Amino acid sequence: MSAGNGRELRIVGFLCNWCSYGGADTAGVSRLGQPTDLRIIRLPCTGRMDPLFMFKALLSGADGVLVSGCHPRDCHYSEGNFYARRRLELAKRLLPTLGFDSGRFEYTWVSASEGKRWQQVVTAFTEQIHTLGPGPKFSH
Amino acid sequence: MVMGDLKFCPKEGLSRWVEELSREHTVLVPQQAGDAVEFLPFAEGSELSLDRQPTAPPKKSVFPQTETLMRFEYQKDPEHPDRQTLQIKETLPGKEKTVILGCRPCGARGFSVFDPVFGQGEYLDPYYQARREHTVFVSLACRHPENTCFCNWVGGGPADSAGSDVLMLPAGGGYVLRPVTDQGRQIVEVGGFEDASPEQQTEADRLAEEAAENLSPAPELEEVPDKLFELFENLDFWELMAAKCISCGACTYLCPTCYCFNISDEYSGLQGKRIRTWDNCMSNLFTHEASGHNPRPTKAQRLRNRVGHKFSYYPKLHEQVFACCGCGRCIKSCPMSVDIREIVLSAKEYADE
Amino acid sequence: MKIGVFVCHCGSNIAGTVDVAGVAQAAKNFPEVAFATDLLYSCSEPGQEAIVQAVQEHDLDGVVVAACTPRMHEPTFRRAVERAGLNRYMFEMANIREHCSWVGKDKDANTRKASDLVLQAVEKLRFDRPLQAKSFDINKRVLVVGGGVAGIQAALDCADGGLEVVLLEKTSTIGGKMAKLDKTFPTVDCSSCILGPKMVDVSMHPNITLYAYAELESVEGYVGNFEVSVKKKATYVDWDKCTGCGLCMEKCPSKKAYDAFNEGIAPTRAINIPFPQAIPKRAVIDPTYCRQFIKGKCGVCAKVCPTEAIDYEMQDSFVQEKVGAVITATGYDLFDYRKYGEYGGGRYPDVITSMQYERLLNASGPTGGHIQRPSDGREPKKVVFIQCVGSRDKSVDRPYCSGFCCMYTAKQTILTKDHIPDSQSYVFYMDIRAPGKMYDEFTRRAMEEYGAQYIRGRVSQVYPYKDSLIVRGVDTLLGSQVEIEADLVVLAVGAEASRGASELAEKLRISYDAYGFYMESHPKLRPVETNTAGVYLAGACQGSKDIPASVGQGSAAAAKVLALFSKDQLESDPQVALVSQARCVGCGKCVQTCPFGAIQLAEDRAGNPKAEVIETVCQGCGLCTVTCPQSAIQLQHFTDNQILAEVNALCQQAMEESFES
Amino acid sequence: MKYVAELKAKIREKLPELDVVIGWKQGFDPVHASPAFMTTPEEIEQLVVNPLCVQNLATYLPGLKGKKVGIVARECDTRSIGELLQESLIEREELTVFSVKCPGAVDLVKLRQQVGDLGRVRSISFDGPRVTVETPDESSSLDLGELLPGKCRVMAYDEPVLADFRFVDPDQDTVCREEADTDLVALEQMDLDERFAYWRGHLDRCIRCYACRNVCPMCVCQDQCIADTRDPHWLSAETDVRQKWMFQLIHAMHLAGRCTECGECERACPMDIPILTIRRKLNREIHELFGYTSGMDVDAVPPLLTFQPEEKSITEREW
Repeated sequence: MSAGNGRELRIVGFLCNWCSYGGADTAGVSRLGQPTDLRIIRLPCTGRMDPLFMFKALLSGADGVLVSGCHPRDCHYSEGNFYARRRLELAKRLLPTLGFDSGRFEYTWVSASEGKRWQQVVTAFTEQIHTLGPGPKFSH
Repeated sequence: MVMGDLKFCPKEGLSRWVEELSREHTVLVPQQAGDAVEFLPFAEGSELSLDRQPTAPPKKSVFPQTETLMRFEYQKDPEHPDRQTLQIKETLPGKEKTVILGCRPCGARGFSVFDPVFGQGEYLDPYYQARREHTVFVSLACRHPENTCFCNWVGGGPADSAGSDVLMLPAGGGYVLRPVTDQGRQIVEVGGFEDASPEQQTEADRLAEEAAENLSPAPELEEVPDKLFELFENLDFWELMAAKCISCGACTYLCPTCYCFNISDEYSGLQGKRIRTWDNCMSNLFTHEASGHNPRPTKAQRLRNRVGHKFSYYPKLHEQVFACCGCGRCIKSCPMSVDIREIVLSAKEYADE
Repeated sequence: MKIGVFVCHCGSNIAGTVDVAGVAQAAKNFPEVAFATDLLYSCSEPGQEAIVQAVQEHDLDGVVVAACTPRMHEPTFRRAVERAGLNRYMFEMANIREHCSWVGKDKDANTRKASDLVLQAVEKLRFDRPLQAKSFDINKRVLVVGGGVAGIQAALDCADGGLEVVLLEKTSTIGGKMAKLDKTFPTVDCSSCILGPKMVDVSMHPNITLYAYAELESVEGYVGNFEVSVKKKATYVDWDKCTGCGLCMEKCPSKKAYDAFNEGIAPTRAINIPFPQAIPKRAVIDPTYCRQFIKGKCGVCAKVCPTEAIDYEMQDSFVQEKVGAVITATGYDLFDYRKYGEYGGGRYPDVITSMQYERLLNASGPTGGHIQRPSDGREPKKVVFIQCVGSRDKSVDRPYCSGFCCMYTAKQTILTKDHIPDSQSYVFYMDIRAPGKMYDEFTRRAMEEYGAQYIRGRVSQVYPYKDSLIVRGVDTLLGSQVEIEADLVVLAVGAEASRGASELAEKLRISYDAYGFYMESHPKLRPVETNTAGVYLAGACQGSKDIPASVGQGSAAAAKVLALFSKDQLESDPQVALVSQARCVGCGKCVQTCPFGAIQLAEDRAGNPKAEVIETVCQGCGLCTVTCPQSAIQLQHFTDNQILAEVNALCQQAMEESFES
Repeated sequence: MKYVAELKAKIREKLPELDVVIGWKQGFDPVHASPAFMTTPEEIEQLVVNPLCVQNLATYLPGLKGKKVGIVARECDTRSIGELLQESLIEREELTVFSVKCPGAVDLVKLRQQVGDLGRVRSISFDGPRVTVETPDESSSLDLGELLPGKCRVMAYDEPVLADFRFVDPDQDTVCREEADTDLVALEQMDLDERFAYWRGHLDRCIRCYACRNVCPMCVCQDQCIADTRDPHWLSAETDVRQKWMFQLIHAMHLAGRCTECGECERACPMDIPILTIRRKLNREIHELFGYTSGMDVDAVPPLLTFQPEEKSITEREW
């Protein structure tokens, strides 16, 4: 079930272990169907999310990057997502200057109990990437 | 020189010649990109930028910044995944001819420093050889030496033909083309040019002489290799010389004679390639050893290597030839205006004291 | 490196929508994979055994299991690879169940995805390194937050087990909600008779330090070594001197203070001991009502106090405690009955909450156990109970069932009949939820023996009529409208998360759900653990619960703490930050951002500043790794190279396209 | 500049207490100035201050930690010094700042566009806003304002961030001024595909010499930069444009909230790649998000090393 037009695009997700990875698990346990484009990389915390991973993925051919962590104030490590929010917001704002649609990258917060929200996020983001189409490529 | 060898290419005939050449060959010509001038493949509509010395020399056409030495792939036996075989694929450069047109004599001369290392003697580098053999240099003699030019220090000159296949000498609103090699002769023939007139030849010679006169006189450098050698342990001297150096690689990567390289393997899944990339003795990592030890931990030691290599170690190994073509790019491209001439002269004077 | 890949069917859970054998076959062609197979249930004993055997037979250096979420079985498989002789960190899991087979419908797409996830795990594993845990000492004291029945039980069990316990209670006495109840279902035994002795045990126990009228200010540290700051709120009475004689309360001229213990059904004095069995039995001045505070003069209590315990100048004070574990037992609060305007709660005095009704029923309550209408003190003859007030109702954002209201309503109808034999109770209900030992029998007794009339349907309106109330509702079984003229209406209010629960959770770094109830580590298998090591849950803070369940959880949490403290040392998680001394430039940015103070600047032998990680303090969040521009500090097991390997694995196709260029 | 004599006198006076004073001297030709490391009175005599003194000398300071260093700095250079101090990369006690009123600066690329090859310039002189350039072929009179580097057009610095001694000519005006960032505006007028092609094209020229990094006063990692390592292996040794682009992003992100927009990266680039634009964009966003300007307050906390539980300027996406 790739969103819409059949062909899968490559979406890389970075999820914190404690909230969003658990939220994605909850969605799974509840059998909340989702598009299959996304592949998830587990991080301990969004504080571990170097925005450069996002740039690296986009420059390596990923079509979209999604980061999800604990809601602000709920970070397992107290402050990781607070730092992440600043770093990621800044990185997102740089994207258009480089020629990437800022919609290719989103960050959000999904708690371990929010399986439904995770389903919504994945579905909406996948649709968004399919609307944007494949990312810019470095064909030679 | 055989009469009839010299042809005249009017200014407006140049691009036709280049177009003609580009049918059969890749022709790299200086073109403006940003404010830099680079050697880029000629394509329809390309504008030649011949007035300025190109920002980068044509080095990479023969000695690319990344040379794939081989490709390899692991092949697994699906029944026994623990058994795998390694397949290696050769990646020698093709035999298509490349013409580099519009480089300066110093840029072509640079390869004469490469040749003893990669193309002569016991160890031959097939990648270098293949490219070198199939590259033709059409050099443009300089009319106006720049403040940074010092080709005359190292045996070159504004109309030096060493390393070139054809020399283009400005004259009479065009160029007198002087083939230097047989390859050069063939290239010139493609243009179907008329013979250069005696007046044109005279003017070309006159302009070349004028240009040579405009260079500041070359100092005597005979003793420099030994003197630099003597200064090897004198770190105070090198610290003084290197104080403003920021250890970047602009000088080496833009140098027509710097040839140091590094070899590394890059993988993706079961495939990989072994690549050779330019290296840079100004970088801390250049001699960083696996143990963590670095015999050249500071920029002073690294600058010492760069100058020493060019003006001492190389000439001692290779018949007193300096590993420098005097193009001056290291000086003008240095963000901090480090001047290799000043260092060489300081070394000479220091030893004199 | 030789990697083994094991792809789990999980019965049909994975195999139903993923070609498991195909994934295993594909894995054979992944770099350094020397063995790959599929397993029916990899977590089962034979499954684990197969992994152990394969490691030994094929001399594997690392294992990838593609199965369920690592949050479930990573520890299981780590133990298995350890049994096989490998370091437990030479293991990666690919989540092809929760993140793949259960959420995608297309088998081909799922299979491709599962394959990618296995490749990703393999590529990460290639950068895994054996990690060794370090041991550290633990402080065998436990903090229990909340002195309701769950907290009391947890505190007593821990204390009986030989642990020192610090018990924190927000109000001036322990006992919680249970202390307010009259009787308990389904035995109808007296609440304070069974709770009272436990409260006394707490006060008498040599291992328990009780801080009542106190709150948790802050928590630092980690499992085994927490440092907590306790805020002792100002009581304006020196509790070391106060004997609880009650003379102050008797003489206090301010008689209109809100009585929280009695749910506001009658006023109390500005200086107050909530009930005679309070533990500790100490007075507290409520400055919002006290004349000394409002008008600046009075001082009656100070004059009459025989021990001169009154101190109007008292300030909040703070105590630091060091503990090794925390049990949160912060209970619940009641739904605000005013949110249903149609029931008239808060507007009509004779519409009251079930807890207010408990206080009317209770012999130690303001009416001495006589049921009297708040409006006129008359004994009600017709009492209407409305259930699910703030339960199972999305319109008030309370979609969950509070679980105990059906039972206490049945109990209250029985007690009503006991108190007023000629009374009649009516219960409007949605469904009867009575799934406990003797529970359903109990609700039947209420109907059959005590004649409570149960009407299946919702109430649409309550309005006053003469000196009574008309309750208009619907009987869905009869399909007709019902109107009952009631003397008293009791709203069975549901449970909601304790006020301030989320703030406490943030201090403890534990998760909570959308309603503020704390998240357990696993809903079935780890019901009293949280995802923060050393923090446990007991009672209704995790979700609405009745007394037996709360007590059970209190004991369970205590058992977890006792098990934790059965060792003298704990092993620290080696997935912590590690500094490359050679690459650190000593800029100190990591020190600045570390939320735990786990990094300090030290000097190397040459006197250069270098970051240094205190391994037992580091929690492994990785914030420092991102902060360090030269990546000199790396979170082990989540290093840059490991995450880059995963990124590259996922982008390999696109990369390979350009690789050929 | 009239104050140069006074400046030299002050440096001579302070030199005995200092290990070295960094300033500028005439470089290898008329249009190039070069950093001068002054340790003797004779070397002080060679000191010059003019619009050709373009190098931000603050870049040398972290490498001289532990020494008593004097530095001649323009107002904008002191912003870099402020940032270095804020990050404890240098010590205030070790530092003596000789702050000079900036005489303006010449962007050599712009000069070349006006007069042709700089290697042929015989002389250059300054008279207020007039610049006279002599080549063997002609003499040109130019307006200094037209030659200013882009960085002098986006922020105005009247006063230094910090100074121990201040040198100003009485009639001297501030040359730099705050105007719209034309480079950025031009870039933002392109559509996304054009911007992608713009960077691909420009960055393809990069020779990975890392002059941009090494000249940057804020690049504190220097020899430990992750661009050069295999552990972590952020970049491969290949010279495809992706590696070059990734490096620029590494540099830019590591400078986020720290870059003082001295423009040295772009000036140093021998291939004329407009890399300062990326850093300016980040700085603009940082200012918008956090109201923060790097280097201006030695006691401030850089925005990416702190946070607010409620970020007023960040509007998170609703799903």
